[in-house]
Amino acid sequence: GREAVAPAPRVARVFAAASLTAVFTSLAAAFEKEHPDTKLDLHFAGTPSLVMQVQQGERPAVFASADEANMQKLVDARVLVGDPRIFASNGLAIVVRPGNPASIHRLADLATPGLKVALCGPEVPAGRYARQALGKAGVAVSSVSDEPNVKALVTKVQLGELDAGIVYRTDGHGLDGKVTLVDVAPEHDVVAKYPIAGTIDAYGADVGARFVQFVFSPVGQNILQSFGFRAR
Amino acid sequence: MNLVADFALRRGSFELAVDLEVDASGTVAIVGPNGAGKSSLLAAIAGLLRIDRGSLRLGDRTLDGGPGGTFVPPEQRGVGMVFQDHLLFPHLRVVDNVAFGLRARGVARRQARDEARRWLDRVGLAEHEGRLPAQLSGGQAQRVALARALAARPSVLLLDEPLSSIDARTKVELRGELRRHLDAFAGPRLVVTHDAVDAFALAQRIVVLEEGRVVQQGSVAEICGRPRSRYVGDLVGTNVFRGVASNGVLRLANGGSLVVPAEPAGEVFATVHPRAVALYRVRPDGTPRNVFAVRIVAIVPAGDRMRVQVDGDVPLVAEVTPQAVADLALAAGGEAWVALKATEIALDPA
Amino acid sequence: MNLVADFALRRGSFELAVDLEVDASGTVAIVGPNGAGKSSLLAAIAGLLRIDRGSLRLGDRTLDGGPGGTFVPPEQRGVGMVFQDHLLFPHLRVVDNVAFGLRARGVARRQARDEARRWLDRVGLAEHEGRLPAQLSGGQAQRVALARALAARPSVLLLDEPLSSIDARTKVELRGELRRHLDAFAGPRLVVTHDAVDAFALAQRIVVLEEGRVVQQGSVAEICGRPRSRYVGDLVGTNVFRGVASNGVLRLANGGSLVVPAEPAGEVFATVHPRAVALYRVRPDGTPRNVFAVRIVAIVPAGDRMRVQVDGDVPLVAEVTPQAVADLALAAGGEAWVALKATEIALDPA
Amino acid sequence: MTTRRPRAAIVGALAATFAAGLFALPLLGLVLRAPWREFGRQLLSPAVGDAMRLSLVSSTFAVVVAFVLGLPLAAWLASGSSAVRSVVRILVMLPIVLPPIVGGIALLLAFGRNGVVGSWLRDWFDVSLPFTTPAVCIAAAYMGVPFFVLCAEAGLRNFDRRFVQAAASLGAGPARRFFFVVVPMIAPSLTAGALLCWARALGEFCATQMFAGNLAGRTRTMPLACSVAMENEPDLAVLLGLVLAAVSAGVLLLLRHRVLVRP
Amino acid sequence: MTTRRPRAAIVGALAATFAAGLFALPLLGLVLRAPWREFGRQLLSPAVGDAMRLSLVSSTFAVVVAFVLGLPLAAWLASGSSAVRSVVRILVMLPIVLPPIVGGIALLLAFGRNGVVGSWLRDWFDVSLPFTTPAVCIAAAYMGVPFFVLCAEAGLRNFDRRFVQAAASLGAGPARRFFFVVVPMIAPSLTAGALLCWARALGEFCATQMFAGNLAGRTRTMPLACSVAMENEPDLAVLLGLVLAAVSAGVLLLLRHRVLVRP
Ligand SMILES: Nc1ncnc2c1ncn2[C@@H]1O[C@H](COP(=O)(O)OP(=O)(O)OP(=O)(O)O)[C@@H](O)[C@H]1O
Ligand SMILES: Nc1ncnc2c1ncn2[C@@H]1O[C@H](COP(=O)(O)OP(=O)(O)OP(=O)(O)O)[C@@H](O)[C@H]1O
Ligand SMILES: [Mg+2]
Ligand SMILES: [Mg+2]
Repeated sequence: GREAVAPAPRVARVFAAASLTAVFTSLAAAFEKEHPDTKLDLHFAGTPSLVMQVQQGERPAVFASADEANMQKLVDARVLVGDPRIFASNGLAIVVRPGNPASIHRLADLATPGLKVALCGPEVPAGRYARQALGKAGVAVSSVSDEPNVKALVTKVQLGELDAGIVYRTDGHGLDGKVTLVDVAPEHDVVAKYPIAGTIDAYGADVGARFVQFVFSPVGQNILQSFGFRAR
Repeated sequence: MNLVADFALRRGSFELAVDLEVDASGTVAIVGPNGAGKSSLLAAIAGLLRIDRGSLRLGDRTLDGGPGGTFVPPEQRGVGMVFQDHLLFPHLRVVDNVAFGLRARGVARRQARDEARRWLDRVGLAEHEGRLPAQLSGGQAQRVALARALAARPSVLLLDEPLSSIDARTKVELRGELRRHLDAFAGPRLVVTHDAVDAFALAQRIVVLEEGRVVQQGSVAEICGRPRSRYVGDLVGTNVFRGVASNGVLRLANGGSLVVPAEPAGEVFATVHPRAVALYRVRPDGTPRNVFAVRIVAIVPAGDRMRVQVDGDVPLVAEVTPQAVADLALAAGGEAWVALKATEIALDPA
Repeated sequence: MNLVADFALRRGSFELAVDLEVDASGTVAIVGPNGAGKSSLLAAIAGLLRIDRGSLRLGDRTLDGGPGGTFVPPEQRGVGMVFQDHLLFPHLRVVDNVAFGLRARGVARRQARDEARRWLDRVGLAEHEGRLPAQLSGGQAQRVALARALAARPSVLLLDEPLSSIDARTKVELRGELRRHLDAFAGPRLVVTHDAVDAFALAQRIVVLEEGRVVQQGSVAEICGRPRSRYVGDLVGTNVFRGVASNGVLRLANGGSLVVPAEPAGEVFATVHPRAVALYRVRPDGTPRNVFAVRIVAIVPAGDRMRVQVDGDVPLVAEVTPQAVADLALAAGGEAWVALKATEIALDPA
Repeated sequence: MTTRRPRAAIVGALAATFAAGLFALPLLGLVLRAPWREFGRQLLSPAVGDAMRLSLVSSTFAVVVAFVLGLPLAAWLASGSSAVRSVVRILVMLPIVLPPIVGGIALLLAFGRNGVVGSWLRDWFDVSLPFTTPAVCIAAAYMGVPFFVLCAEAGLRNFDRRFVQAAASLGAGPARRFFFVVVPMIAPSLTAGALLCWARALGEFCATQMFAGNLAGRTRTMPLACSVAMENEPDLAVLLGLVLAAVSAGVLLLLRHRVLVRP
Repeated sequence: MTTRRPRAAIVGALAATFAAGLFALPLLGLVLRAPWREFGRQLLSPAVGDAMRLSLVSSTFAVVVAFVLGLPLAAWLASGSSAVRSVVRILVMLPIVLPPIVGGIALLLAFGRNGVVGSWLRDWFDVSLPFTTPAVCIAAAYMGVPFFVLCAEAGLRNFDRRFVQAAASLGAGPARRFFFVVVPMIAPSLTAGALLCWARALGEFCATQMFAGNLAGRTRTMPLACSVAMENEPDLAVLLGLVLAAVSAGVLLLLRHRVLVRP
């Protein structure tokens, strides 16, 4: 038999949307520091993939979604413990080349002829929100591509393939100097909400519950803000 | 242990149908024209071709009972086979090619290699053991193929033209070596060859296959003495014709005719020894009843005589002295007259 | 257009070094033991092997000037080659194999096929034109290879054992056909063969290659009359020994010795015609100065005589009548005595 | 020509069946789950038609590139065993190893507006590749051709050079030798390579997305349509995957009698 | 044995160079752009080490599966040309064609907790595959083995059966014939197939992410680590892609003298 040197840490699995990768990695590290007897297994993927995995029987202790529509599918499937709660929100920003050479300051500037602009696809939350914002501002933009995720969009702006695009405010994180973000005016902005919940029959549900608490705690909310998220 | 091959098989439009019994008392030479089915016969015995009808038995074991019947797979038949195109394994060194059969029967690698080396020595290739087959000459490859087949300790030997690319010098030795091996071999052994000398030197019995059928078989002496087809005649170096004889005239299949003895009549084989064929520069007057003009195709030394191959109404081979060739100034492409005494033509009912 | 081959090349540990001039006046037969370099010589002439030294010229064109020199690629040399292992293209039907060379020189497909069919007819395979090479027998494949080489309208012919798997019947015809073709051919032509009959029937000149060197060359008559090595002796059916003669005794390389005429002395070739070798059941008393016991290796019919191959201090071939074989009850494996008159041994300085 | 097979052969047969089962099973899962009622409608919808057409065009382009550029490269790789060849072979293999998204970035860096070749294309021809159909084709070729090159190289290495010599002795120059002797004789390897290249190009989407973007009718291939559908209706994504699979299976079955089964 | 090459050969050489260039160029772009200062640190970081190890393990597993299961399957596919074989061949090819994410869903549907096999595994053995290292291996095999099967089949189809007959006549049973004659003689095809399988498994991430998840240290392979980095620091993602490429190039160069270059 194997001798246990230290009591095995209690483990909980956390599913989080890919766009939460950076911040949840930080949150988990802080949480584990605070609770040394626990360990969080973080799994990042696109929210639809996460949903599919839960539908196929996976039971994470924590499920953090990038939008409410996807979370709703789990609500409908009756696999959540309690109701999902919004733990953070995000705003839109225009991503432009470093130093903003094309002088883009408003959504309306995106309609400038000759400018190569792309949005996320309308199926993707970021794309949906961007279109809503453009609608509010009354601007018609021809997107050269329906980007599948914001990172692909940011990368293309960074590489100079695109002159601008609409992304989340948080997407500038870690890219100082490589792209510039211009906030969308509050009157046009669309707020993206991030819900979180636990699933039933999950292994390590108690650890999961404590992690959710931690996310809502001031420490957690501070970390979220440091990554550019707005507190709920 | 007798090998009884009474079967038929098809390959495309070709049909091989044989009824053959090979006992272990001597070596059998299979001879016959190209495409006669010699290799196919060996392949069927080895289990590489399935038979379509009849059966193939070795001793009291049925090797192939025809479709739906017993079929002993090749690896359990214990045959040693030399393939016409050698089929040496290109990725194995010569010594490992020869050792392959021993390894397959479970002999340890070292021992198998040692035995393989002894075989290579016997075929005169001891120093080539480390080469890959691609680094051998044609004759060397053939010798390796022979060594590989013999080394596998088979109980039936099937050699398909095992000496066709061997040089004259080595052939004399290898033939002796092979002859000794064959004579000491306990099971049935078949050698396919196109070389009369090989057939006569190696085998006690000769089976002639033509167009998928056995047309003649017998001891070496029988075959030489009474060839039963033009092919066998060419093989043993005698002129043979088949035709219909009546009233002392033999009508040949190709249209020519010969004056022959009156008896027997009907379908006959006519044999004429080349020595009995005389050649002249100008039309001879004399007793020979068959005199006709021919064209000389080739002149080839044979021992201390010259064989002159002529073409005309009746294609023939004449055997004359080198002196005669010189005196008559015979040359390939030239013209000549043939005289052939009717009494020199031996007739046998077909 | 003369072919001048004065070059050396290495293949592994083997070195071929020849100095040879082949004119277009006749066919040259290349003979020699396995691994002598015959195929390598043809490959070099065809441009499939590069030479390491010297040069290879055809008429006033340098085909291969050695490393760094001119090199005419094989497809521009206009050679027609029969490979020892045929190398028929497995994916092409027989007729397209034969037409390949014509197609390569730009002949229209239909015309090339027609011409190919004529060639197939000449080698007796007209009805097989639609087959794939895998569906041919060994001899049939060889004939296709021959047809393919000849059909390409080459200006140099290189035939590597073109008749080795041809049956006796067809060989007689094909040899005649080939002989006519070779005689009418305008360029240099080389035929490699292990068969003395082929060499004598097809070629006017014979080049003997041993261990990568030309050891003898000359007309057919010269080679037959004065074989210069044991290999050539075996090829032409004569006993040849090399040794040192002094005071009427010839010491052979392998240790045996023979009583011989007193002249010449020194390094000599000794030739003994098989007819001069007499065999006895018991030790004979008489004039022959060389009498020794031997073991009989094989007895092979040769024309109307029998050739008895014996082994002992001096390996020999004796030619006797079938009657003698019967009377003396000679058989392979048995013992006998050889008597050989010193005067029957012809000596030539080496 | 048959031989009966003993034990070893049975083990082999079991393994083969098991392997086939392993491939069939996941597919069975998909087939069971797919919303088949939708199948016909999706198959005929113009958006799916566009995506399918684009997929087929780009993957066929990849196969063409494979033969035009990949085959000579394979021939060179097979013609020796120098260190340079090893390095180039690895270079050719890297698009397979690289995570496709990195592959897409690599393509942008090379052929993008500011890329090594891209900026040159822009300055001289005023051409910008990203977000265009040609970009889809390039991505397909970049991801698919390496498979062809390695397969073809293997075929060429197994090829007995003496047949080339025979052809040369018959007067055939390099081109004729290659196309009339080598290519037909290694056809199985080329076919396999072309199939792999085609299939891989057909299934590729990460690199395409990065390099060519995702614009319906212009750069949205089937796999992209599938990943788009994944966002809202995963079932539809599965269905689109199956449509892609069905169409490619259909193409392969059609080709079967012409290419795959040889006389 | 050399022959000088004329025009056709020059065209070939140009095409080969161009092709090699096309593969080298994007890579060059990556190499130029990567934050090399970071390279050493990343290479040695434990997270990257874990991911690299997992990638190597799972892709090697795929190669093992290729030989154990894929080879018999290839042998069966090559042994005839029936319609059944065509269907199975297509089945084997589908994982290549399917968008990887659909492939992942397929795996989940088959081996997931509620899947065809998965539920049976759970009920009988209390084993759940998804989100475990074995799941990574299965995903790698599922995506990689088809490449091996098709390559091996091509090699087997090119193989001259008469050598098998020769071996049989020497007393070698089916197993010995296969392993001592067929396998060594088609080694180039098997090597190419194994390389493609390995490389594809190494680069795979969509299906893995779907089926095995993206858990650090347990199921996060290099391509997954790369996609995670893509969310954090895109430059790091490129670097990780290059680390993966470099390590696999290193492995290939090490193997070169043992496997790829034959005597
Ligand atoms: N795979 C095949 N398909 C169709 N016909 C074939 C096949 N193999 C051989 N044949 C034909 O069967 C006949 C017999 O061939 P086989 O090889 O047995 O002849 P063989 O007597 O050995 O001739 P050779 O002396 O030329 O070697 C030939 O006519 C040949 O063309
Ligand atoms: N690729 C090679 N590498 C090394 N040695 C070789 C190679 N090919 C042939 N050899 C050797 O070169 C020598 C000459 O071979 P070649 O094929 O020219 O002989 P050959 O005279 O044609 O013999 P054969 O009568 O048996 O056909 C042989 O000893 C052979 O083993
Ligand atoms: Mg044969
Ligand atoms: Mg040779």
